[in-house]
Amino acid sequence: MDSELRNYVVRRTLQIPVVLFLVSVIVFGVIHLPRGGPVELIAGRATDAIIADLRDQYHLNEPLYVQYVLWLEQLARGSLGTSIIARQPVTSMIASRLPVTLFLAFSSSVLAVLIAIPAGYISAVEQYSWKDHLATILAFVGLSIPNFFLGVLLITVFGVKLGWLPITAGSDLFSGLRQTVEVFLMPTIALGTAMSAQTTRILRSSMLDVFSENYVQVARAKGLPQKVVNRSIVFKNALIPVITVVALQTGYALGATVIIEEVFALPGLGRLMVRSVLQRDFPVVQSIVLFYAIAYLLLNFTADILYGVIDPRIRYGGEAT
Amino acid sequence: MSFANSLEKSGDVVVRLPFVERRHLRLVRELLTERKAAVSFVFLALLVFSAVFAPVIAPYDPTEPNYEESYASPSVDHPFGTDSFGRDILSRIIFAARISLYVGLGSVGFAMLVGIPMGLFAGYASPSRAETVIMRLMDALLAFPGIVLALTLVSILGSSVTNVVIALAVGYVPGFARIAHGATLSLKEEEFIMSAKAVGTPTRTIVSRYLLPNAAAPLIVQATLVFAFAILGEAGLSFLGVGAQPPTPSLGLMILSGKDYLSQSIWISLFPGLTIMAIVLSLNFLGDALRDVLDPKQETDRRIQ
Amino acid sequence: MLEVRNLTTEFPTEDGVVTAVDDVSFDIDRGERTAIVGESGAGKSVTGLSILQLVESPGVVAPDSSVRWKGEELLDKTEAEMTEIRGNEIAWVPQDPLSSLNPMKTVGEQLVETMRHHEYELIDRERYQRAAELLEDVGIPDPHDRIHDYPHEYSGGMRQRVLIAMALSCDPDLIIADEPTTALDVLTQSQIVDLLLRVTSEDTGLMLITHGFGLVAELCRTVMVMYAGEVVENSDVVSLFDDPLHPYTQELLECSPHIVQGSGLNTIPGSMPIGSDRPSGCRFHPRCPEAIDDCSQVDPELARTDDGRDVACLLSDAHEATPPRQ
Amino acid sequence: MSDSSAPVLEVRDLKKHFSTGSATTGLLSRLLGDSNAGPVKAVDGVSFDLLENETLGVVGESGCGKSTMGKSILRLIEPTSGEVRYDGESLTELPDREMRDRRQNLQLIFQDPGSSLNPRMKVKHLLREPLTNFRSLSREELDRQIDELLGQVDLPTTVKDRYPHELSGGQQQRVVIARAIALDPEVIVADEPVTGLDVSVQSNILATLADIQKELDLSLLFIAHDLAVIRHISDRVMVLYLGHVAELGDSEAVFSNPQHPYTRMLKQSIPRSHPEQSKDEVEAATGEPPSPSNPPSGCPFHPRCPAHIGDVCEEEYPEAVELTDGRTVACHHFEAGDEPVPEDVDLSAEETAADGGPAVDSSADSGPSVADVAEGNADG
Repeated sequence: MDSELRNYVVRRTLQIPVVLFLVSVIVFGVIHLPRGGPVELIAGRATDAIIADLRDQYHLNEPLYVQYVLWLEQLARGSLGTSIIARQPVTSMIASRLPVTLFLAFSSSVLAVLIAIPAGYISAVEQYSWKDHLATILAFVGLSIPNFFLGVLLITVFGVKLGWLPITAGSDLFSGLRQTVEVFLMPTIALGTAMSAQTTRILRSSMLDVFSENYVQVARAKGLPQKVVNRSIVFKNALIPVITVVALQTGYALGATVIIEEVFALPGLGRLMVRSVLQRDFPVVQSIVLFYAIAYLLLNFTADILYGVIDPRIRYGGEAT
Repeated sequence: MSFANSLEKSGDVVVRLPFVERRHLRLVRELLTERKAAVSFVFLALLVFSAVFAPVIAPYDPTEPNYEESYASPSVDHPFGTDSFGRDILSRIIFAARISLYVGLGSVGFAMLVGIPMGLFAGYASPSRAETVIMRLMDALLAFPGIVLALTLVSILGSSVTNVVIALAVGYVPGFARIAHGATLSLKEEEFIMSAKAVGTPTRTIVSRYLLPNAAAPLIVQATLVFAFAILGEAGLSFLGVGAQPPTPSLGLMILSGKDYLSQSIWISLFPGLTIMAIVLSLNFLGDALRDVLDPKQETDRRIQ
Repeated sequence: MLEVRNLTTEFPTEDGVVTAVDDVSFDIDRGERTAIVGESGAGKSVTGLSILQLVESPGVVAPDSSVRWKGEELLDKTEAEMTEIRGNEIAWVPQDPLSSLNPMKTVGEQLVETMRHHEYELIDRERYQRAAELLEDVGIPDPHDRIHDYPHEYSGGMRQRVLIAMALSCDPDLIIADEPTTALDVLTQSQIVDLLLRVTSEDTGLMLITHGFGLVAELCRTVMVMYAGEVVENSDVVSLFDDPLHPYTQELLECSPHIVQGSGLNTIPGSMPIGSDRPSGCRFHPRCPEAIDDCSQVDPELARTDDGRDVACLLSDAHEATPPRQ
Repeated sequence: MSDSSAPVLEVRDLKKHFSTGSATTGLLSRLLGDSNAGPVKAVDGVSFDLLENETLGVVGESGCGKSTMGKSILRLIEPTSGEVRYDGESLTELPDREMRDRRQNLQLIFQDPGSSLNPRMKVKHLLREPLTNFRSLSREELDRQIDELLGQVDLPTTVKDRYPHELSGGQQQRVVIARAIALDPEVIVADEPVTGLDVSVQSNILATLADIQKELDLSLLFIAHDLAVIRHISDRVMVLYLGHVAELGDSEAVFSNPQHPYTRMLKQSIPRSHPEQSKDEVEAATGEPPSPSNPPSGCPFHPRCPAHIGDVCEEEYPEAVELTDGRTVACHHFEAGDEPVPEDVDLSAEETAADGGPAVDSSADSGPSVADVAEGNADG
């Protein structure tokens, strides 16, 4: 790895702790600042004695910064605290649900890319043809369908009416391949369509930008046939901005799994998040939010590094973002 | 919904000064002649009109149960049918539109009010420490997928439409800040800012007459697109039961309530869903048309079409 | 070698059809160095692009135009056949070196991909060897390791040399250079001019497209002056400088500071008509100091004078001989 | 054209260095691994005078700092050091408010009219802006002055209601000129005003500029990289190389008989004015202009200089010395009070060492040893 790339990676890596620190402050602040701390919210359902006991169990009487430091220490020890409602360590609760969310987010991103690459390519290469118009209309529809509504429709058609796919997930999702596919097919489609619509649009406009560059005309003037120019120059160079968008989308997918898990009753992090929010179980909420933020930052970071590796100009020095 | 920031990342529109034919007069004409944009414009105008005059326009009371007519399929007197409580779905949609518009305007407005000045300041003061702090803060805020952030805020502030507005708005602030920041940076390099200084134009006039109008184009486009995602966001949150609480009519809630009756009376969820789609679709078309009209780079290939 | 007859290229736009190139005819023999001079909007670049059939849509070369290359009609060739000629027999040197090289590929790759497509040499290793030699010929220091660098690691002048090397990579018979030095500095400019002189020979001709007379005197033996899409004069370079026939050529020469020593720099009132609003008759007549009434009615054809020069002006002696065409 | 009147503008040892380090400095930037290669010395000690209603041409390759110098003089970019005096009063220390007042008499014309006019303002607003900034005029008075300005730059008044991008390149540049002369300035810095314009449009603009200069008794600092244009329009000319003044003197003298090796090389690069004009084959310019971020030691031109003497050129920066005909040259070949060398004499070191050309170093009879030239130069 030549020196500029190492330099660039170091610069990007060092930015992470700064942003992570800010993220932790935001997460902590949002949970603890409003109305004297989280425990008040459970007041309705518990006697004063239990509240007092909960307050000192979670050190809520200490000044805020002490609580924050305690929380960081806890994090350092790898424990995310214990759930108020479920009385279980949060770490294990998350660990058991993580695979579902990750698999769902990952598979829908893959689906999105698989749809978007050909669709974007064709609609750019054959601009203003019927294929382009079709891809644009599909993209717009994909963008505007609320993913939970699409989920509901899928359940009605494939689950209820045709009965091909199970409506509610069984206990162990990853037992057999067939079983996993059956359970995850509809949610992945529900989540993936919006993302594929987005990526198609980005790839199309990125390719159109590259088409207008001088070096594409020079390539044709060198005698390279249009097909070769389209594939090895225009498509390849247009992929770079798409990478950033796909990485960000996977981050978005993490967020959207919350609703999809709700619609398809999948036992993932998202559902746990919704339940903990409704039950005001703040240690769980706090930890899940932190997890989502860190996952998002890692994705963002890999996107920037990929950007640097592929685009020699960035490596040469010059800000990535 | 953090959808906006993934769009914003790609929507980092480098503001290229419009060197192609453009006059305000033309801008409106262009907008209306664009088929899709014209239809969307009319649809949205209708929507706003009906939302404002909902009590007058809605044929029935949206919250009054009427059990004899529950699950009625779409008919002459109930064009969209009735729900499990026998309430007319069309009237509920008209009233629900109020919520959607309120959330949309509220969150986009708030996000612009906070995000744009921060972005402009960071851009104008660049390179400075303040700029780094602001932009790193935006990166941190951006790290939260919108729905997660919204859920957390609502869990603390309680479930209500206003809290949904604030929750969504906080998610959109970084998007606007980054576009404003990028636009200001690239504009500062333009020579006409220096030429304004050379003829003695004071700084505040430079910002108001030079920076803002030229940075407006990408911000307006972003506003229409974010508006669409705010509506999706609100529907999502109420679908999770965290947004508007029954009986207030909200498109998300209506879809949720119809979820269990899909096999027999699908229209309970279908029509609210289609309404959301129509709103978001027309906002997207409007946003696209605005982008073409305001950013003349695309205009040339569109005109030759 | 290249015979262009009645070449007409049109662009349909919102406000009417724009004929960027209007009935242009000229020949280029083997190894000849000719220049097309014209101000922006005169249609010189479009002429070059039309020969290589690289005119971007919606522009279209009118059917009755003819571009014969080595006796074959290029306009009848299929796109596949044209790709055999582009870069192989007719090469192109673009104007702006900063944006004409693919930023994502190394310089070596971009040279080799041309040769690979035209089946030059057998295997890539030989092609890289030839690419390094080419870079050395065009004056790039230590080419063997610079071949793996990316374009942004080259200066403007160096990139223009790479583009020239790329044009030479398949021994073309004709190089069309569109303003090869406009984007460069004064000193680099003269280096590129010397380079172009060295690389063109009896079997590699040059068609230089430029907006001023700067390079013409240095590089070319024949000159064609274009105005508003038409060729107004076509003559050998020495007699054009000594005794320009067409009033526009005369005025243009007197506007060039490096030709007119001392302070009397000439000016031409008005500006060149662009797009569809072209005056009737001779297109230069509104700005022409020697215009007579006929000039606003008759659009003069190119007529040949006795010493073999072509000019499209009613007042020139070539036209006195033949009655003006009504 | 210019009598030896008092200088309108005096520039003394002007420097402008751009630091490449990022906004965060010190530990954090080292921590973040910012590679701050030395500062870019765009302008590195330029001194000259601009006389009343004179046109001083500034010429040099891109990267020589001529455009940065122009903007630094008017403090549109804050110079790093050095002093600029206008009518004897120093501008460098002026607080912003007073500097803004001085701007009325010091105007700038940009190279690319397309990007120096706010695309969202009509021509009449663009011309009204300078007037409203400094003068309170009634609407009629404003319109009258705007029409007058348009007349001065040969633009039809119909242009008033149009946007910049609806005008041709030449017309846009005329609007820029009109904007610059709106406040009736004494000095105009024109930063490559005709570069990129067609030949006929260029000569029209040059003619307009010349008329305006005569009408308003303007002093013009004309920056360009096209030597022929500079030769045509300037009374005196200054040749810049990598932020330093290589040669400064009367335009005809410098062009007909350039002294500094760099100026000679530039003259060689002027394209032939006629196909049969013979061009004595001076060795073509070699190499590429070095980057201003790490300028070579001693004389910045020594890596490319065909008349390279030896270590003195590499170690010692040549101070500007004045020759008998009043021009100044910054080159070790010359000493104060020397006669300009006839153009055909080749300055390359072996020549001077071998025959000790009289003109080069009148003091020494035998070939001047390197030490002589260096020592002779010390007091220059």
